[in-house]
This record gives sequence, structure tokens and C-alpha cells, in this order.
Amino acid sequence: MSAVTLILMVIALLGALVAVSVRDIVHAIFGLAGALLALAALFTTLGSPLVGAMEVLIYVGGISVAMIFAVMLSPHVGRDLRETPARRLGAALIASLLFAGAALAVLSGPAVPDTPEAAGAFDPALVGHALLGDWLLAFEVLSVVLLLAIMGAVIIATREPPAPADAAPAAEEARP
Amino acid sequence: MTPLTAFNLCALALFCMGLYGVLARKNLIAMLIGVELMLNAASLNALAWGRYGLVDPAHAAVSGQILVLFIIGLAAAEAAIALAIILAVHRHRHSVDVDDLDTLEG
Amino acid sequence: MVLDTPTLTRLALAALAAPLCAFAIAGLALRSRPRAAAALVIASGALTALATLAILALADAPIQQVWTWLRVGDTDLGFGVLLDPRSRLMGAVVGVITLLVQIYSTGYMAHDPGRTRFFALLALFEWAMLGFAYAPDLLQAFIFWELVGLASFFLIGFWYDRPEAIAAAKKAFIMTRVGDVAMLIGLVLLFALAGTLDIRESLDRLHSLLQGHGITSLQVEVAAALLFVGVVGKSAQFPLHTWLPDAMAGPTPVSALLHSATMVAAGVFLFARFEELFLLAPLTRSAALLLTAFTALLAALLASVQVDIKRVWAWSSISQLGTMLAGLAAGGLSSGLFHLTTHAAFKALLFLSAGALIHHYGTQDLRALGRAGARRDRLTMLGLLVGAAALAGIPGFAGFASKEAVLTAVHDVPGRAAATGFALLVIGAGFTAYYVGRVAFLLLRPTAAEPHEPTPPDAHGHPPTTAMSASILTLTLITLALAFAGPLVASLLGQPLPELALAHAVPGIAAVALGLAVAVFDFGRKSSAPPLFERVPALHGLLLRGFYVDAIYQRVFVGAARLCARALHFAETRLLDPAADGLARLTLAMGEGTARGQSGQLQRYIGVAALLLACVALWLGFAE
Amino acid sequence: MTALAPELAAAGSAIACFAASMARGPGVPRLTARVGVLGALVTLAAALLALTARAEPLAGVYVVDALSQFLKLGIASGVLVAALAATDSTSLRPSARGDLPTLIHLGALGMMLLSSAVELVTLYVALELSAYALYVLAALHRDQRMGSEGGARYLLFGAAASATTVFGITMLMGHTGTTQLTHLGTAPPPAALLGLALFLSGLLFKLAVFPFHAWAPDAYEAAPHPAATLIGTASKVAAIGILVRVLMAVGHSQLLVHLLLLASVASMTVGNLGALLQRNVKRLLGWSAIAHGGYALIGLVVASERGRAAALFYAVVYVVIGAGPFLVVTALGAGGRNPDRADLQGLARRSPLLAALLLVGMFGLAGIPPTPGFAGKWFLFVAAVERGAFWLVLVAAVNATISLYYYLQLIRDAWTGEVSPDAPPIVLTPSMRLAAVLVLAATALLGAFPGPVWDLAALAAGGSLPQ
Repeated sequence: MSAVTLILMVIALLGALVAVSVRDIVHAIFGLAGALLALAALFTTLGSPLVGAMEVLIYVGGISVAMIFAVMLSPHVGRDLRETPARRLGAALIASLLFAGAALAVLSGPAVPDTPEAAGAFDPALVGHALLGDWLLAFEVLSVVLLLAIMGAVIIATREPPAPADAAPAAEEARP
Repeated sequence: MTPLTAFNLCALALFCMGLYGVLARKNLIAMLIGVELMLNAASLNALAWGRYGLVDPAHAAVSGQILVLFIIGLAAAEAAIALAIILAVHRHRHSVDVDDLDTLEG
Repeated sequence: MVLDTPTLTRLALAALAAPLCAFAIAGLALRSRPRAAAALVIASGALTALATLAILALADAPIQQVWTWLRVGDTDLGFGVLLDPRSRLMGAVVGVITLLVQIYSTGYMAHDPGRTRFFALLALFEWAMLGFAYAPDLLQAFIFWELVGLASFFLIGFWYDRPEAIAAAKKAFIMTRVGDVAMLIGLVLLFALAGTLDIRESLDRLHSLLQGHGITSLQVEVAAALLFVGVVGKSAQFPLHTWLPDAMAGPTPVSALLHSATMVAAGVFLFARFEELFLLAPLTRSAALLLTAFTALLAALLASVQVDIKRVWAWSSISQLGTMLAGLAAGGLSSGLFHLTTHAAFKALLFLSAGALIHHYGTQDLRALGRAGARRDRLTMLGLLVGAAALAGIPGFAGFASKEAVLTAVHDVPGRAAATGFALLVIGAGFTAYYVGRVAFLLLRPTAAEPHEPTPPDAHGHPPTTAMSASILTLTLITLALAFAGPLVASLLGQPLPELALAHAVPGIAAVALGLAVAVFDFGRKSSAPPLFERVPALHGLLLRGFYVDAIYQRVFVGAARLCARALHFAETRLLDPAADGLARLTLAMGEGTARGQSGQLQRYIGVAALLLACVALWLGFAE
Repeated sequence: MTALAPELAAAGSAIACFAASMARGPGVPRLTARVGVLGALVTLAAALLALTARAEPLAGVYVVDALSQFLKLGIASGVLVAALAATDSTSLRPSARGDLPTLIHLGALGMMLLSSAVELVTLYVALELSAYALYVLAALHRDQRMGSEGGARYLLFGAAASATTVFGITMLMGHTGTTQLTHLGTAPPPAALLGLALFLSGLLFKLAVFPFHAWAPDAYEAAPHPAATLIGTASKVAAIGILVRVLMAVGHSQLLVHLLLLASVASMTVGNLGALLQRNVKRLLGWSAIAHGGYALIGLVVASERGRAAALFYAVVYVVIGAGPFLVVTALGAGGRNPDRADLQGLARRSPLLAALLLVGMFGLAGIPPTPGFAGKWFLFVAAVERGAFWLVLVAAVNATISLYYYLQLIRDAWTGEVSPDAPPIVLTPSMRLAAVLVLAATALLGAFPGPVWDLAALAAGGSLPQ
């Protein structure tokens, strides 16, 4: 394992730490973006430049930016995130317990033989063939999911048109 | 420690940090950040297994990459819906604090 | 004449189908036509009564017919009927008593706006009880057992706009449920031990398995004990008895039915149905004997201090049920079931005549009824007195023969437990005679108005209608006739009633005589022109006139009784009631806690899920 | 083509509804709802037609077998009820009317794909399709505060669960070297077992069982009534079905049995206790659904073919008995309002049909014979007793006894309560009537003759995966 890989891992973890712990939501999103960039680089070192590129395009360029927009679109919310120590402690306890247990399980299992790199396997053309071969159905379903997501996001995010007459005002709040 | 184990542990750490974010954060967007970290941990794990571990590289390494591509695609869809719902919550509540989601109780 | 198997099966099915159809039609289609509904229900009741009587009289060997509905592996699930002597007897009791109560109800409920619902529920009640009596397998028995509980829940809470009726219905439901859960566990255990749902086959298999050491006697004891807990709940035995007196909140015909042929009788019949199981479990049997005999005494004591006539009869039911169960626990199948039969008749009679008085005078207070002139309702009072004589166990009346049979059966069992039980039962019999006499005197010889006048009689009362009087008269005749039915029941069940030796009978008769005598002294004395009173001092003058005797009696006998009753009352209101309430409240509170934990704590729930996953991970990590 | 008919019908229905909702004019919601019903009918017919179809359109990735076709039948039935409920436009906020049918059919498509997927990546994508459709459905009443909040909570819990699932998939995939269910093997190393546990958490979330249950009452309450119907019926079938398929492939290891046992016992208890004091009918149904998920898991805990068959049977039966109460809620909840117990008072006088529907549904949920709910519990209990899981049956029986309390209370409210004077008259659309009659008839039929469906379930549970 090269030093570059190690450094990238550290950057990803530090970015993640920033993303889940800083008090400014915008900083947290930048932390996420940093972690994602480091991950994209890691993906490339793992022989998957295609996936790395997708990560940058969709995650960093799409999702993170959408989050920034969402923050900007919610003007009543301060950028300040303040959690009580008890809450953080409880969350940290659960997360570290899970980490400890899973790490034990990972380390205690039979050592997986380290196979050398199989050069042909990482040709993007192979990925393309696989997508339109074995995973054709999943690929098609993914397109339906994306359509659904666009539709859903549009439906939910659009402001309600002024209520027609048949919407009784009593039904406005179901529970007092 | 083999590189594979290192990658596995790194992914696991990312996953647990994401989980921490989901559990500790009050802001809905910040919780969503935690979820994205968890998903990326899965991506890293899948690619690491595809690169180092799998017995049948010609087929299985590709399946790791395929899975990650699907994860990225689905995450984008999920984020779109999630952000739309968060904005809808904000319209009613003027808040995106999870503790304020108290209309449904009991 | 003996009918063949197909005819009998068809009769049994008709007896089951009639009330169900009546319930469905009356409940769904005749909601706005109460008279038609009542007529339909009574017609179905008559059909059922005739069919059950025919089955009782015209059958020979036991018949079991099951139609399989589902088959899973080796276990059949179906619906069927089992017509053996026990179920035939029980079925006839249910059919006849229900019919009479239904006829009576046309008068009693004539002015109630919900009487369609009432009659529909009566039909449901009959169907459930009959289905239980004829059930050939464990599951069917349990289902109908639950339906009996369900129907009584609806009937006790019939006047749903009265809070006490709702409370009583809930109490009955929750308390019997405690027993039901235990019983369900027992039934499942029985099924698991014997590997079949068929009741008779499972009992046979249990017997051979026990002999072949396929199962331990402890397992059998546990199964029997669990079933017995179900009996305790359903038949209102100590300590699950407190729901029955409260169940008075239902209409009086319901009480009559509930206390005689259905509901509480279901517990006794369950014991009789599984008699063979209990015979294999001597420990449970002894405990059951002691507990039920104790209940018999305790309830008799409490009945002695009630002023509400329905409550007196309610406590007396608990006491009499204890007596029946003690007889069954002593192995006296025919004596126990004989007492069940006579009790069904005379208790229904007592409730129906009490209901007629209540209906007429608008009060349930014994003293007020007496002062209002209850004795002028001659037919009603005749019925009440015949029933009372039977209940008291006066020789020549129905209750005497059956109670003595039970006492003898208990006496014949060797061992200290049975001896104790016998003593408790005898004392209980004495108190029974005492409170019966007390009721009779308070009604017949009213004292002058007390300073704290109980609720004034309702001026808008109605005298008993013809239907009511006819029912009471019929039941009176049945009660009188049943005094001589002992040998018939014994030959039906194939187990002779125990010989009535003088040595066994003397304590019982003496206790009854003593109890009656004390009642006479206690309540007959203050009257102005007492014909009984003049005859009694001629017999017991010395004893009665002695001031100290009176004082001692007051202090020791009645005082002790009162004290005991008060202590028991205290224990009941302060310990048992809160315990039962507490149980219910605990369950509800747990529900509340579960719902509260929900209040928007999204992350807490994700946290719990993650924590559990972390535990799994740790467990897996360390397991390796 | 026959083999894929149900999926194609669901996809076609979604497209048709989408097209109908694009039209302009005041009649569009009604038109869309009708197209939705038509589509649901076609889907059900297709599911019936394809019931005996067997095919492997994409070997090792997607199979059409006895299990998948049985599940599709159940899903299609649930979708039909939901689509019929969606015609009651008064129960929907105006903003939700046009889009509801499209989303219902998209969700159905996801569930159907889920029941046939035998490869982890495909399974994951199908799972997400059905999940996203349900998230949007739950948040569809976004003009109400409740709608958006319920949607947010459902989505965030669901997103965390699905991230866990996919992490589990990567662990499984890594340790076993395959993404095909049949090749996973039955004796994986501990890390793979952990992966399996993480993977299952997503499926348990979908079934709403402990500890992934908490979303159910919220989502039920927040979602429009027809959407809640879909979440409460068809979605359960898919979840149980995929659990059965996964367990058939990986075998019942000790760990899994313990996990499922915990989930089952805890769900029954938590669900029933939560429902005990609910006055809001939909929340009550949400809690009781958790308990029913627990009952169904009994069949998987006992790890026998008969147990799996019983679980499948219970899931499909639950569609029928669970649908009735949801239809009642739909009819009573005008403007997306959630009826509570006070609204049920005197229902028998206001609408005997609805009261009968409620009665039958509650009897079914309580497991009182001769409803199919009883047969379902009976099969589960017999399967458990056969395998010696005596005390599991006890826990279930005690829970069923507790549940009687709140089911009977609803019946009592509906049948003996007084009609409040300001209660508006209940107007049932013809489609709602049809739905009510269909559910009643199906309940009666299934209750009297559970045999054929049981045979189908047994066939589905016995069919091994193609190697």
C-alpha cells in the first residue's frame, strides 16, 4: 500500500470528521466535499477511474452543491449547528461500539488471499458491457428511479397552489 | 495488515462516522450528510473488495464497480427527494431541526 | 327409543345452527323490529332446547363427528361435535335454561330500547356455550370458551351508557382473561404432550404415555394446574372471583343465565371434560379441592351480609360453584355434574324471581323489597322460596340431594386435604342455610322502616308479565322435579352417586339446620305477629330467650361472621381489587410507555437499531 | 412475455397514470384515479395469468418462479385496494390527487421487481425503487405540516437503513465473491455474517419490525390514506417474500435465527403495547402492523419449509384483512384528516357496509375464526409447535390475547356507539363500494377455503432457487 493511498485515506477520514462535527453547516458540506474528493482519488488508485470520475461529477458536483442550495433556500435557519454533549456522547458511543465490533469481526475472519491486480478487469468497456449485460434490468430500473426522483422532488418541492374551495379549513391541521 | 484490510477498516470508520452524524446531528441536512458518508463507505468497501479480494476478478471486480455506480445514482435520487422534503418541512416549520418534528406523537 | 348416529349429529348441528342464525338475522336484519327479533330468538331457543333434550334422552354410545377443514401435517383442524354423556347433559341444561330466560326476557326487557341487540346477544351466548359443551377438540373448545367470554362481556356491559356496567364488563373481561391465558398455555402444553387436538384421544394418549414414561407426571401436573387456573377465572373462584358480583351491573336475565347454565358453568364443565387429566394429577386435584372448598365457605360468609338481593345470589353462586368443583376434584363426576344441573335450575329460578321483584318494585334492596310488599307477589315468592329451599339444601329439595352427593364424594376421599375440604364445605353449607333464611325472612317479614331508609321503591314498576310468570313457574317445577333426578344423572354418566350413609349426611344436615335456626333467631324475632316464631321457641325456647346466648351468638357467631366478612371484604377491596386493577393498569401503562417513547425521537430509534447491530457485531467479533 | 406480464402491467399502468395526470382540466384527478384502477385491475389479471409462469429471463439475476409469482399476486391485490381507495378524492388533499396513482404503480413495480430479484445489486435497486416511491407517497400531503414531517422522518430512517443494507451487501459480496443469492453459500465467515445482518436490517426496516419499526405509525399517519394502504399491505408482502428468498439461499444460521427471534418477539410485544392506548385509528393500525410483522416472522424463525409457507400465507392474508380498516379510514377521513375512535362511534348506523368491513377486518387481525387471519395464525403456530418452538407460540398467543382488547374496542365503538349529531353523512364512491365488497368477499372466501392459497404458499416456499 503506497503512501499516497494512506494520505488519501487520512484526508477522507478527516473530511468526514469535519462533515459530522463542525458547527457551521456550510463548513460541514465543504468537509463532505473534501472527503468525497479524496474518496474519488482513492477509487482511481483502486483501478476504477470511471467510478472516480462519476463520484466527482455526481457527488461533489451534484449532491454537495444541491445541499448548499438547500441551505441557502432555508433562510430562517441559521447555519449554526449546536448539539448537546450528551447527544454527541451517546451517538459516539453507539458508533464506536459498532466500529469496535465490526472491526473485530473483520480482523478475526480468515485472511482473504491478496490477489494481484487483474489488468483487464478495470477497463471501462467491461463495465459498460456488464451494465448492459447482466445488470441490464438494474440499469433500466435505475432510470425509472431517477424519473421517480425527479417527479417526486418536483411534486414535493413545489409550493401548494392556493387551496380550492373544497379543502376545508378544519382539515388544515389534523392535530391541534 | 494487508491493503485490503486497511481499506476495509477505513470504510468501516467512514461508515461509523456517518452513523455518528446521523445520530448526533439535529439539522436534517447534516443528518443527510451522515447518510452520504455511510453510502460512500459502502462504495469504498465495494471497490476495495473488487480490487483486492474477489476470487473471480474478470466478473466480480466489475460487480464492485457496478454496485458503486448504482450507489452513486441512487444516492443522487435519494438526495433529491430528501432535499425536497426538507424544504417542504422548512416551509411549514421555518426550521430543519429534527427535534422540531413533533407533530406526530404518541 | 334410541336415535341413530346421523340423526343425532344432525340434531346437534341444528341445535348449534339455530342460535347462530338467529343471532345473525336478528343482529343484522331486524335491528328496528324488536318483536320479530325476540320471536325469532325464542323460536331458535325452543328448537335448540328440543334438540338438546332429544340428544340427552335418545342417545346411546358416545358419538364423535368431525369435519376436517384444514390439514397441516398430521394435525387436522376442523369443526365437530362430541356427544358423550357429559356434553349431552350440559347441552340440555344450556338449551332449557336459555329458552326460559329468553321467554322471561320478553317481559323484563319489554321497555328497553336496545332489546333487539339484547336478544341477538342472548342467542350468541347460547351458541357459544353450546359450541363449548359439544366441542370435540382443544382448539374448538378454546375458541368457544373465548366466545362465551366475549358474549358475556357484551351482555354485562349491555347498558353501555352506565359507567358501572362498562367497568364491570371490563373487569370481567380482564380477570377471566388472566385465567384464559393460563388455560391457553395449558391447552398448548396438552397438545404438545399428546400430539393431538382431539380431547378424548389426547387424554387416552396421556394416560398411556404416562404409564410408558413418555412424559413425566410433573408435566401432567403443570398442564392440569394451568387448565385449573382457567377454571378459576371462568368459574369465579378465589382469588379470581371478584368480577362476578360486579357483573350484576348487567340486566337480571343476563345474571340468571351467567350464573346458572353459561359462563361460570363453562369453568365447571371444563373441569368435568378434563376429569381424566385431573385424575392423573393428584397434587393439582388436592389443591383444587382445598381452594374450591375454601371459596365455597368464603363466598357463603360474604353472602350473609349483603343487602342487595342480586349480590346475595351472586356470592351464593361463587359458593355453589366451589362446591361443584370440590365434588369434581374429589373424583365425583356425577355428583359434581348433578349439582351443576340442580344449581342451574334453582339459581336461574332465584335470579328470575328476584328479577321479577326488582322489575315490580324498582329496588334491589332486600329490606326495601320486603317493606314494599314483595310477599304479595305470590307466584314469584313461591318460586323464590322453592329455589331458596333448594339452595339451602333442605331435604326433599333439589339442592339437598346434589349437595349431599358432593359432600359424600369429598368425604370418601382419604387424606387430610379432603378432610379439611369436607369441614370447610360443611361450614359453608351452614352459612348457606343461614343467608337463605335471612333473605326469606327479610322478604316475608319486613321490619319497620329504619332511620336511614334505603332508596325508595320506584313508583313506575311493572308487575311480572305472563311470560315472566310462566318462566318462573316452569323453573319451579323443574327445580322440584330435579330433586329426584340424581339416579338418572348417575346412570347417564355411568358413575353411581356415592352412597348416602347416615354418618356422612349428619354433619351436613346438622349444619343446614343450625344455619336455618340461627337465621330464624336473627331475623324472625322482631316481627310483630310471627307464626314461625311461635313454633320455633317451643322447640328452642331456652336457647333463644337466654340473653347471653343471644349476645354470644351476636358476638361470636354473627359477629365473627361479620368480622370475617369484613376482613374478607377488606382484603377484597383493598388487596384483590387493586391487584386486579393494578394488573390491568400496568398493561395499559406499558402501552402508554411504548407510545410515549415514540414522541419524535427519530434518532433515539435509529440509535437503538444501531446499538443492536453493534451488539451483533461485537458478538460475532468475539465468537470467532 | 407472459412471465413478465405483471411487471410490464405495473410499469404500463404507471406510464398511463403519468400521462393522464399530464392532461389539463378540472377532471384530471378523477381521470387519473380511474386509469389507476384500470391499471391495477390489469396488473392483477396479469399476476393471475402469470401465476404458473416459470422463466429465467436473466439467469442468475432475475427469476420468475413459484415464490415470485405468489408474491406478485399478493402485491397486485394490495395495489388494487390502494388504487380503489385513491378514487375517494375527498380523502385526499387537492395537491395529492393527480400524482397518487402514478406513485402507487411505481411502488408496485419496485415491489414486483424485488420479489423476483436474485442478485444483490438488482435487489438493491428494486428495493430503492419501491422505497423512494413510498417516501414520496408518505410526503404527498406536503401542504400539511404532518405530511412533510412524516415524510422526512420516514425518509431519514429509511436512508440510514438502506445505507446499512448496501454496506452489508459489500461485505457479503467481498467475503463470498459473488452477488448472486444462490452462490452466497450457507456457511459464511463471521464478517460475512455481519454483512448479512446489516443487509437484513434493510429488509426488516421494510417490514417494520423491531428495532426498525419506529417509522410505521408516523408514516401511516402522515401518508394519504391510499398510500398508507399500500404501505400497510402490498409492501409487507414484498418484504416477507424477499426475506424468505434470502433465508432460503443463505440457510438459517444460528445467528439469523436468534436475530429473527428477537425481532419477532419484540415486535409482537412492542406493537401490541403501542397500539393498546391509541385513539388515532391509523396510528393504531401502524402499531398493530408492527405486531403482525412479528407474527409473520415466527414462520421464518422456525426455519422449516412449512414455517416459510406459513409466513408467506400470512403476508398475503394480511393484505386482505388489513385492507378493510384502511378503506374505513379512507372513507371517514375527509380532506386527509385522520379519524380517531370518536369518529367511529355509531358507524354501524351511518354506513353498515363500512361497519361490517371494520368488523371483519378487526376479527381477521385479532385472528378470530373463521377469518383468514385465524388460518394464518394457525399455520404459523402449527409450524412453530412442530419445531418445538413452544414458548414462541405462547408469546404470540398472549400477544394475540392482548390485541383483542383494542380490536374489540374499535368494534364496540362502531357497533354500539351513538352517532354524534354533527357527523356528516358518509358518501361512498362506487369504487369504494366495489373495494369494500371485494375485500369482504375475499375475506369470506379465504376464511372458508384457505386451502388453495395455502397450497400456493407451500409451493412458493418449497421451490428452491435455480442453481
